[in-house]
Amino acid sequence: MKFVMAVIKPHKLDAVREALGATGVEGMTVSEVKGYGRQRGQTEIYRGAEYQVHFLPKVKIEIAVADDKAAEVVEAIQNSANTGKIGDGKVFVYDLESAVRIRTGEQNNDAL
Amino acid sequence: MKFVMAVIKPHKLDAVREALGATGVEGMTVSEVKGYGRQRGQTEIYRGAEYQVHFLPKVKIEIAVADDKAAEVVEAIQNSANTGKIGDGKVFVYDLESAVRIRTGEQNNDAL
Amino acid sequence: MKFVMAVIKPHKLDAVREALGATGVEGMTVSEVKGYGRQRGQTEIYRGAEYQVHFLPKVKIEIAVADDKAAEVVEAIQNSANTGKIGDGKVFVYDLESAVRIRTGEQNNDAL
Amino acid sequence: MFKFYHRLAAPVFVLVAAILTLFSPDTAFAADQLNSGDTAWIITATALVLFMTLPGLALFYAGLVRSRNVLSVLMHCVAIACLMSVVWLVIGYSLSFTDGAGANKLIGGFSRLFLAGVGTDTLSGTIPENVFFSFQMTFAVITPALMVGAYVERIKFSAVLILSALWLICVYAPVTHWVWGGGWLADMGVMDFAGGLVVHATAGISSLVIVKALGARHGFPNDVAPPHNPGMVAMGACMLWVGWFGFNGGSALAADGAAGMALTVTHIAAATASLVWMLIEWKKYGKPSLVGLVTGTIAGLATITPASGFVGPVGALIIGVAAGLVCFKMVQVVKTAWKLDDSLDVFAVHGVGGSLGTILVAVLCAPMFGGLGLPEGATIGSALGVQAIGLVATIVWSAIVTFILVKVTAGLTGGLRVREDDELEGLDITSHGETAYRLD
Amino acid sequence: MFKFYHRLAAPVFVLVAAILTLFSPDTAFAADQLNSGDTAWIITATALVLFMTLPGLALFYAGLVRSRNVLSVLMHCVAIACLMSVVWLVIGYSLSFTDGAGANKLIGGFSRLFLAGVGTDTLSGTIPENVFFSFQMTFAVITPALMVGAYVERIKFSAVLILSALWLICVYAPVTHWVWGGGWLADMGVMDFAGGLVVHATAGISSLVIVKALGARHGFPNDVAPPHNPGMVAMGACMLWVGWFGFNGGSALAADGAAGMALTVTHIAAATASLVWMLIEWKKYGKPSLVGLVTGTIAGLATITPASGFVGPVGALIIGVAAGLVCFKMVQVVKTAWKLDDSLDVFAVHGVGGSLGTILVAVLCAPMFGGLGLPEGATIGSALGVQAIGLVATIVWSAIVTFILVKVTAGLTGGLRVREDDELEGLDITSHGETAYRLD
Amino acid sequence: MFKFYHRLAAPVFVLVAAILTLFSPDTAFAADQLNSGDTAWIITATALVLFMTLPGLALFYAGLVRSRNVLSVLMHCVAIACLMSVVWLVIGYSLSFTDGAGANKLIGGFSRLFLAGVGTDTLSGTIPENVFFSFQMTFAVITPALMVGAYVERIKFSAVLILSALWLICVYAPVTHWVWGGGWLADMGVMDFAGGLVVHATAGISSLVIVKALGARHGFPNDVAPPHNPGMVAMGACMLWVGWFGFNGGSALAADGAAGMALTVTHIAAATASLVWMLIEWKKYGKPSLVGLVTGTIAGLATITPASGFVGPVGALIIGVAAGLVCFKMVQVVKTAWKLDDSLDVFAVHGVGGSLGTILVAVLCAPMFGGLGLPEGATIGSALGVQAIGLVATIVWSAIVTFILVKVTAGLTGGLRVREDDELEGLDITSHGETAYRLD
Ligand SMILES: Nc1ncnc2c1ncn2[C@@H]1O[C@H](COP(=O)(O)OP(=O)(O)O)[C@@H](O)[C@H]1O
Ligand SMILES: Nc1ncnc2c1ncn2[C@@H]1O[C@H](COP(=O)(O)OP(=O)(O)O)[C@@H](O)[C@H]1O
Ligand SMILES: Nc1ncnc2c1ncn2[C@@H]1O[C@H](COP(=O)(O)OP(=O)(O)O)[C@@H](O)[C@H]1O
Repeated sequence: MKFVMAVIKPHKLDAVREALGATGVEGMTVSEVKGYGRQRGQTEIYRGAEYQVHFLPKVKIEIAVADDKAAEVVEAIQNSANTGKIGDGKVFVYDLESAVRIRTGEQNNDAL
Repeated sequence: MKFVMAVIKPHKLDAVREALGATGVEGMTVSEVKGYGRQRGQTEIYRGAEYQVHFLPKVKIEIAVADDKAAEVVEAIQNSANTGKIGDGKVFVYDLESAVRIRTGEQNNDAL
Repeated sequence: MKFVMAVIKPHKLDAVREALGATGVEGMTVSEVKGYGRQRGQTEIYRGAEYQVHFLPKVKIEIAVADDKAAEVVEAIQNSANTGKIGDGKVFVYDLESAVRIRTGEQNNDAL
Repeated sequence: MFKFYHRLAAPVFVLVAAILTLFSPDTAFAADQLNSGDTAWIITATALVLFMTLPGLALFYAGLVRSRNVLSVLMHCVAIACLMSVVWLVIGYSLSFTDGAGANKLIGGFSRLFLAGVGTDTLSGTIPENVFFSFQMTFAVITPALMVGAYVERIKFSAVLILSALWLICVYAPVTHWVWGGGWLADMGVMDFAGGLVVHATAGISSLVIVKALGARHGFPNDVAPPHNPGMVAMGACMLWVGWFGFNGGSALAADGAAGMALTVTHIAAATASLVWMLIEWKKYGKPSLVGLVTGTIAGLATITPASGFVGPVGALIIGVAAGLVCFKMVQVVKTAWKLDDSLDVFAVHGVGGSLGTILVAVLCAPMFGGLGLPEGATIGSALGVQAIGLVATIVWSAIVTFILVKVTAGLTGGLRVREDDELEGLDITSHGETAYRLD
Repeated sequence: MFKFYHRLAAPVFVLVAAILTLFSPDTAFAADQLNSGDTAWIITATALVLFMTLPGLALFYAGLVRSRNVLSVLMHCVAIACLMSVVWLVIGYSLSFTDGAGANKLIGGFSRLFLAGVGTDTLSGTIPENVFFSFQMTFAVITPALMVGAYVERIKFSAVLILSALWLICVYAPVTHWVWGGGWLADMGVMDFAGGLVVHATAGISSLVIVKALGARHGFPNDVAPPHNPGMVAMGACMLWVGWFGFNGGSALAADGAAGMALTVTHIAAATASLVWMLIEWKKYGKPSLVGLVTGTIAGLATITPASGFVGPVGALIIGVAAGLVCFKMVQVVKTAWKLDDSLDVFAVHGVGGSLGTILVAVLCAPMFGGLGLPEGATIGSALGVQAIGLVATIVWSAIVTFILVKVTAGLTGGLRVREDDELEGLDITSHGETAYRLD
Repeated sequence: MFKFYHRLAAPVFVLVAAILTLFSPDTAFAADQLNSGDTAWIITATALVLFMTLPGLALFYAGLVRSRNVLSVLMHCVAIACLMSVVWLVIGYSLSFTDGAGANKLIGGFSRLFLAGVGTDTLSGTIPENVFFSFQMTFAVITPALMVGAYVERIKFSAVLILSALWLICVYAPVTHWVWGGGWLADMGVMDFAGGLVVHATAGISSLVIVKALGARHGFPNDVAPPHNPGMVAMGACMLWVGWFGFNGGSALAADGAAGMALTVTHIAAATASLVWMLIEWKKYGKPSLVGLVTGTIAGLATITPASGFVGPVGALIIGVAAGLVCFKMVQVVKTAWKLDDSLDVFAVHGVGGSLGTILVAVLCAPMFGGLGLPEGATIGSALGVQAIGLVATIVWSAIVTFILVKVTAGLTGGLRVREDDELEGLDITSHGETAYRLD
């Protein structure tokens, strides 16, 4: 199995969720994160003083998938999260050794 | 070493923490996440309008362990987090290449 | 590529960010987590009752780097996050199979 | 803390007045005496009604939107409060409460622009006119602010300011003059103690018109975000409740049993409507919610508003029940049947509530319902007629004029809506450059 | 804004009255005059005391629980406020403040059910009776709401409503009649200016009884969650402090030096107790906490309440110190020694504070302590006796009756507690279907 | 609820007084009558001004810091409120408002320590002296609390308490006596209706002196954290606005047209300054922010404060515009040009605003600007002179004395600042052992 981890713009979450649903992904885990990158931070101005906000709000999506679905999933995310603007984020893939469904004890692909 | 990542129901955290302590796990990192899966979201009703909340609150636990302890840790989580109800979550395991304890610079197993 | 994941003390984030910048790291993803470890929790006292807070606020930093930069990055984190006090945290490294930049579709090292 | 020469003068004045009165039957003279108790209460009521908007209503609404639009909603409410206050001073008050000479049946005149001619000694009944001006100003502030609930999460900030200012002058001021300023509805003896027509009906109807032109939020109806902070909603609702004592109780313009009764029935109607709403939810969905409970509170308060000076405690119970049942139903109708994204239910709660109370008062003011009595010479039937005329006139005027003002505003702002990206990213950062919660 | 015929009439009235009085020594007549200043203050005080519960107490308590139960606590407070208001109108007020004829020493009668016979002109002293009714209603609202702190995070919502309503009728109304309604304790001349017995002792004792039957929260004592939002706790405490000016100052039922002194000593006692609590923590734990500081505030306010109309500033300082020391100690005793999960310390802060003040007033009202004087013909000793009797009677009655009511409620609701899963998952989602913070 | 014998007595009294007065021209006598309406309003104003600090100012400031210092800021405000109240009772009030005999031009005496000799019947003008004491106490509470904004996020809690207490006695009390207590500035006829000099100038100047000694926050100016919760800032600002009605309106010490006018101009100035600040931001940065809008509100309120009893609505508009322009500019100057980390802009908003209003009033009180008139025998020129002298004296005294007090405090606390680690980790956990948000 593969573990796909994507960092996207928060307001793209719904789009990505739907795209993933379309590829038959059954589940995912999402968390709010802050991103630092090319996009640089935004500057917010309070009372005329500029505050350099280095970290921007992003959403992290984690999906465990069967090996053969990985490519498709990555592509789905890429297409649905893309705004063409800097800061769209990344998709990372790494190897997943095992998975278990707590409720049933099912293993690996059956657990997803 | 292995890296164990589990997604569980929030109110099971204390139980899991204790179970892990029993297996001699010295440390873990926990974060609040939102989960999407078979459990589907809950619908919350405000002023009679139904809101489909796609993501449910979950807790993510990350534990780096020595290879030989991995199985035991997974089992401990599985047993302590299980409510038998859909949405109990998953345990994922993948390979951990190295670990360092910042304070001392100790490496790998010594760092855990 | 490697995926470096570090757990540090929250108020060390700025120092680490700068240290990483110095090593030429272009981006990172940060999230607030709660840590459990040797440091044990802190006890907070409200109305004379002691509350054992098992989990302490920590910050998690995730950085995808080219293989050859990994060591340097780990070291940078270690030096900049070190206070010499228990609870400074850990740095974990594992293998990263692929990376994609959503905006451009660039792959792997080019995506970082 | 500065010593006023008139400080010393005042008592003498009172006494001289007293003496004179002993020998003169001219009660009008007596009526023109400042009553410090009445003044104390109306100054306090002014603070209470301002408190309803700032921060009461602002929090109530801000808690109902999603976290990326919280600040924009607060901004709408505070900025409206500021702008309306200035507009009220410049022209609103004069158009509403001065004599419009020939046009007086329809609109007031210009004699009080910038509060001209009002000093510290100018009285309005038993209180200083500057206090009456300020008390009324807080009504002029909250009415356009109520409409914020209709267009949150998607409107341009510039449109909010322009539309609100025009609306105050073209919709609020005339209707206020009709009902409270000696206009044609006042002549007919319409009953609107604290603003069922003037405040809630105008704002409710206008909200629908705005929503129609503005369009729904992205994702409506199935995929809009639930309230981000129900606790904030409840906090705001509680402040509205407390402030409403000033709104309805202060409308007696005196510290007496009429104010006390207004306060009493206001409280009872609010409590009753809250419980009714709670029970409906409990029965219908199995769980009573906090947002539902306090929405019932506001429905009860809006509904009792026009009636608060005319009904008794039993009438308040009836109004509370009616408010809960009808407003709950209408919330569904607007969103489900009419498919209108009146986002925070301004029409269903305020428009419907205010209208409902405007009609019910004609019946419940009757002594048989423990009411304080029908207007002299009126029957329930005749009163119903007058109330209906008042309601229809208010609805028609509000709808037509708001329709025009929306067009004008859209023209001036190049469209009422923000860009869709900005709507998705949230108005806080895109319109105001701020982030609401930075809890790290 | 509606014109009242009596608006004009009023002044004439006053003057006619004045003239008559010039020739008649009948001061009773004078006493029956409406005083607009007194009325203005008591209407305001009514708003202030409502503000104590909504949102003051609600926020104070909500901040002390964990985030998954915030909304349930707010819901308890708001729903109690609504239900108690209706119960008060229907029967509570009548039982408390009307003449109970034969049973008058123990309980009032039914002559004021639904506020029957009270119009805009019915007076109670120098204020309208409807204002007195409303002012008292806010006391009837906050007292059961205080008990929320005892049973948070584990009780069924239905049990909250049923228990509170029964309690208002069976515990609160009788004790109120004894002390303020002309009952046997009033006859004995017991001193309870604003509710040390009536409000704080009854609520405090009853809380312990409820907790005993309900049981502790999962994880108590070692593993319950700390306050989720101390800032919210402080905000609520500040609102309680401000509102308490109406609670104690309003209990003078006039806008005069007695009200002013009550307000002064209330403020001083609150400030002093806060500082004492802060210093104890600083010394004992090395760090003074915000939650501790404001808990001291509430302890000081509860303790001065019964004494606020009888002691002077120096007495207030003494009461403040005593409140800080004793209540701090009792919080430990209840949780550590008695092992009772009176979750938010209702007994230790309100029960103990109110009782402490009830006793101290007998001493501190003496002129030698700068007090305003003992009741006519009383000595410190005799006063102490009367206060002790009042306290014991209140404690016994509250304990026994609450014990029975808890049994009844448990029967009606099939057990007071929610299922353990639901307790763990949190009452917000399981009882009310809502989520408190959605900050994404 | 306790019956007072004097309750009955009062009315008789009034009437007897009335009769007597009919035959006596002694108006002084009349002036010594209690006026229940004035009393009702000033008691209410006292509650409103306390509300400004608790929780208004506390929330306003707490929202502007980062989340790890929220509780420390709230703690500062609440603890200062408690300590200042006690200090005010013990000595502050007496030094400020009693006759200092030989030294009276400079400072008051000791005749009112612990409020000695003040009973329920002691009057101050037409209100009880205990009410005047309490009203003034709320001013003594908020003034040192304003300075919290200067030293947040890095100061030791012990230093806050010591410095504030010393400051109240050595800076606030004398200046209050000069201006309001019959001291030399009062003799010169300086105009400071509600505290431009006494409150805002003293606090603003002293803030700069403290900041100079304390040093800037870690990361200043480029890397300090932005406000963690602008919504909380707005909530606090709204409460300050509402409370300010009591601050300025209450300073009339009566419920009359003077109070009404003070309230009116206060509101107009606040609204205008808010809009001006908003427009400047909109033009300069492209986006109007909520924090900016409400900062303008506070600037307007601070600036109108000294003038609120002397100018008319038009003057209020002018003051509002001036406040927005000047204070906005000064915020930049202090942080960018002077490089002083007056963290929450106490000097730029309060110090500058209060000073600006103190000067402008000399011009705008003139009838030609719709003002209520110059002091008897004064010309705009002469008035300007007097105001300037008052301002300079206040600045010099505040600066010099605060400089000394800071040194003393630093000595007693072993340095004003917390350890750098603690500053980075945040004061909530390191100074108070608490965590502000636990939303899991
Ligand atoms: N090397 C990296 N490791 C981990 N996360 C990264 C890395 N680089 C970027 N990110 C994440 O991706 C987000 C977007 O990256 P950024 O460089 O700003 O824009 P883009 O992806 O368009 O090049 C960042 O905010 C950060 O959260
Ligand atoms: N493929 C997946 N990848 C990552 N996380 C997943 C995946 N599937 C489920 N999860 C996580 O596990 C949680 C529980 O899964 P769900 O299917 O709802 O119930 P169950 O685990 O009982 O089958 C989800 O809320 C989500 O957080
Ligand atoms: N085995 C582990 N797996 C994952 N995270 C861990 C593990 N052990 C410790 N951590 C993280 O590192 C943090 C610091 O560890 P701790 O043992 O407290 O101090 P130190 O790193 O100085 O030994 C913990 O709070 C936790 O977040």
